[in-house]
Amino acid sequence: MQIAGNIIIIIGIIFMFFGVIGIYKFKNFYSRILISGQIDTVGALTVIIGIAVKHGISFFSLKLLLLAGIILLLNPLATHITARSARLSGYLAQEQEPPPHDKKDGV
Amino acid sequence: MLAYFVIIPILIAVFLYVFPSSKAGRLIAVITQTALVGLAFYLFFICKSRDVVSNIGNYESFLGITLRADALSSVFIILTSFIFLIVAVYTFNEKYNGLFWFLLFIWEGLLIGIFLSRDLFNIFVLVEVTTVAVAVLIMFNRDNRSMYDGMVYLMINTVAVQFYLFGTGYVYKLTGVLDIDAAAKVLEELDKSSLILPYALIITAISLKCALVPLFSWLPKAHGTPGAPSAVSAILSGLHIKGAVYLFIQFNDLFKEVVVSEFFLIIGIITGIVGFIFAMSQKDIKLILAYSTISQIGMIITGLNNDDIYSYTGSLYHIFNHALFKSALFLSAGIIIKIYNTRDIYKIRGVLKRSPLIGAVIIMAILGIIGTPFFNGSVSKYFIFSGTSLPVGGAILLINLGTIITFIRFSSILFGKPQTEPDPAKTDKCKQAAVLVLGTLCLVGGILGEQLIEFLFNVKVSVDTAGYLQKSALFTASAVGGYLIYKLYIKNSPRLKQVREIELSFRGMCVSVGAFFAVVLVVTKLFA
Amino acid sequence: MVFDIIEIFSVLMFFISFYGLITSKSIIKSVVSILLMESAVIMFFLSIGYTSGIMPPIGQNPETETVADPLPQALMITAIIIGVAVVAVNLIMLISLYRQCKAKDWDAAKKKSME
Amino acid sequence: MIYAFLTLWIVGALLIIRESKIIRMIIYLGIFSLISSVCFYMFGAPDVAIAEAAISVFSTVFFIVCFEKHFGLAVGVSDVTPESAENRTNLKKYIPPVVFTIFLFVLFIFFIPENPANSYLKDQYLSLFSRDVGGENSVTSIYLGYRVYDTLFEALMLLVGIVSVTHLSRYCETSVKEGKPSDINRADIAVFTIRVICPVMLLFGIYLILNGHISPGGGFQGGAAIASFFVCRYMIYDIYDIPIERIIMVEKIIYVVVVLLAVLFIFIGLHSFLPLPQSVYLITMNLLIGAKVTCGLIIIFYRFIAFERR
Repeated sequence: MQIAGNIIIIIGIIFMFFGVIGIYKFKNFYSRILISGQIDTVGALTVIIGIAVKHGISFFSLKLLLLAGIILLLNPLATHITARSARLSGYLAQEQEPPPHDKKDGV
Repeated sequence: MLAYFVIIPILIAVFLYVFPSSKAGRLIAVITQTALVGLAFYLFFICKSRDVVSNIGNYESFLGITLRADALSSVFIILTSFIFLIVAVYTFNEKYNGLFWFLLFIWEGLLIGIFLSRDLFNIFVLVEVTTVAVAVLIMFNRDNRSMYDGMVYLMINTVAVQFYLFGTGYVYKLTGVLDIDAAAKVLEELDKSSLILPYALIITAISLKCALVPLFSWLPKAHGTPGAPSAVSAILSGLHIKGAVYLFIQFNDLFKEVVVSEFFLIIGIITGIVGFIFAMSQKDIKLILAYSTISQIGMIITGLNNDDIYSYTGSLYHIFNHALFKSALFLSAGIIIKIYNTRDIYKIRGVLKRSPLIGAVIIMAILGIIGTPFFNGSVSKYFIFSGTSLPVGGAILLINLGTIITFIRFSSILFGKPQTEPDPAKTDKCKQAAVLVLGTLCLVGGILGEQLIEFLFNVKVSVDTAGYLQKSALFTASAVGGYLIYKLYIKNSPRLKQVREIELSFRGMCVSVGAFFAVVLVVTKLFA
Repeated sequence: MVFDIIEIFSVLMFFISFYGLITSKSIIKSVVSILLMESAVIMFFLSIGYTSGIMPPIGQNPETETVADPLPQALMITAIIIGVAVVAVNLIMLISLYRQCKAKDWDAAKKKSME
Repeated sequence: MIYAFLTLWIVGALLIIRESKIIRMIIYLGIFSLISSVCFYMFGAPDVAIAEAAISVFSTVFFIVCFEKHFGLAVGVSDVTPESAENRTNLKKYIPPVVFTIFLFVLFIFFIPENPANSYLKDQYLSLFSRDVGGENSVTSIYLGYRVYDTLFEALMLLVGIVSVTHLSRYCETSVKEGKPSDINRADIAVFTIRVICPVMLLFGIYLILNGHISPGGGFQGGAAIASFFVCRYMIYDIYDIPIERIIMVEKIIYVVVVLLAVLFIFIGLHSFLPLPQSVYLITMNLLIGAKVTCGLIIIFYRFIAFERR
């Protein structure tokens, strides 16, 4: 159980690592949004599941799973709203200047 | 139970706000004020024999919050409730909405709370709530000037309160308690060097609240802003600042191991001198009074830090007197501004002719503040003076001379012929009654000075004939000197305009807070 | 000089926000600096009596040694609420001032308000 | 670990201090609050951490709402007027304040007392709280029992803040259904997800309030969580059907009730006469404070968004 949990956590960290590399690699705003969505959702989710597996079946893991559910629900929403606001306020993918942040996401 | 002194005004305040101010509501307010004055006197008579202590919730040994009324704080409570009663009568016929009365009464409750509280963190909470309430009262009329002034007041006081809170944190860390009396016991046993930092942090905040010398720039803005209701300015100048002076006494008592009283003696003298220099250069009637408050606070601080029982008692009595005549002056200034529709002292003329009663009150208050024999200012100033050695005494005389010059200039509004046509509207009877009471008390406080000091502060003092003659001679000399200096140098000096325009920005105020903090640290390290 | 390293962080933060106060031209940044200053003081209070592996003070009879001091926490909740009330009042003043004088920075506000 | 987070905390503050664009400053402020919340948790103070998290949401929302309506939040908006922004590049001007601050910092460190922390009150509270006040969360016991006198003034502070906000923002009539609907209104995904999340938030807030005396949380934190439900509601529907005047009235009445309850139970000591368990007082008080905080934050939020809306 312990080992399986550790492996899952490491997988999550690898997700995050590639995500960070991706953010530096891409210069386009929408690509970056995509990558940061990866880090937020998949990476964090995997790490949380790893911790839950590590603790076995207990009240603590139940709370963790609840947290994972909320993250699964809210993080894509945040990414979606950020990208949508950028699009609505007229920012196009071709331009290289930084995007106008109109709405703080996920409030 | 002492907590009711704080809670009852606050509950009345909320009551007045929930049922918006009709005549009945205001009548209830005034009646409860009167009752509160009676209760304050009752508390005072109990406190003459013993301290009243109440532990909230009856928890043992400093677990809860302790309130304590002793001989000093009960006098302050009498003063608070009395001034608020006067102001409530003064504003009786004004068309303010429920919010004004709400803020006024919670202000009263919080001030009484500050005088009663013996808990460091509780004092922080009270001070912070008072600051916000006062800031809103200052910008009550929402014009540009008072908006800016209120904002500066709120923000600089918030910064100072953060210093205070940091100091409280260190006191808690060192002593493990938050109660002032318990902390004092633990602090006595500690090493002197570990007390310096909390002392400097706390006293920086309190000095800003007292408007000592580099930190006074917010005071004229807050007290003298044109848009604020006169009642608010009167309480601010007459009473609110005394809360800070009370805290100053408390914290100097708590840290008595490391206090360098000579430093504050000098700061007090400089404050007095700077205050009257600014006061005599202003032309706005409210700003003159506001800067004159700074000068008087300087004199009070000087007296408190002069190591002598006479000066100390004189200062306490001067706090009392200053509340009376400064509120009288601010309230009558409010009436005058309403009549003449201007605040420029060069444009207001002939108050004595236009409304003799207000003129008489102003004369009485001025005679009080400049220390004329038979008026209350003379008694307290004489006691402050009699306890001092030569250089400090000279400085006190100098400050009084400055005050005389300032108020000779101020009194020019009383005489002459009005240049602008005054508003023919009738003056409110309630307002006249309120200022008349204050003006009369200035005279009473002078004639019964010794008895009042003995009654209020339990200090037996006596003035012999020689002392009285000396006092009269000194006063006459400085009055004549002041008049001459005013006529010869001050009246048409171009310097006045230059001095008037000196003003610190918000950044400058923050820098001066930091600098004052550093100076207190270094001075305490070197001399304590 | 022997002291907790942990204390230094809050002192450092206190003076960073002090630096913000003495350099900021804009009223907004002054408001934010005061927020930071409060945060520094809160952190200082909570760091009183810190040891590594500290536990929250919850439970019927907590072990005194490894449990955090509950009093500063209770005080700091009060301080946080006071902080948010002050920030709200500050912001609404800022907006009103801006609407009336069109001034975002201290100097302009001073000049406009004196007119 | 804690040192790493504290370093991040400092870095966050530095970013805020040297930033000149309003929108970035607000985002950094949000990050800063998150880091401080984590630090508070690591100091063993979950109550404070929850409070800070809830408050950081609200201060961020206040900042955004207030600046979006008035300054505009496009990326280039600076926090000062253009004239004074010009001479920002002059590096020499920064030397005196930096030197002054470092001088003060060094002086401060030089004077820090060496004594270890005195734990007198801590020991007393930890051994006595469940007997004196009850409950299992000693922070709540102190907050509502030993130091309830402070809590009264804190509630008063919120009340004063609210009346000043309503007084200083000009127009009173806010319960009008108008104004252009926000863009979120047309984003189906967002509307749906927030609809799913809202009951969870409400439930979480009620959980925090009701369990305030046995687990981290309490009236204030729960109230803030419930109030954020109303913020979400505004985000979806963009309507002004909240009767602000009535809520202000309710808040004042709740304040009076809180004061009277505290006076009855703590000052007079009613709980020693009545055969009630001590937790009844704690739960009632938490509920009232939660309701009061909810009302207060809703009022402030709606005054901010409805500022100058006729």
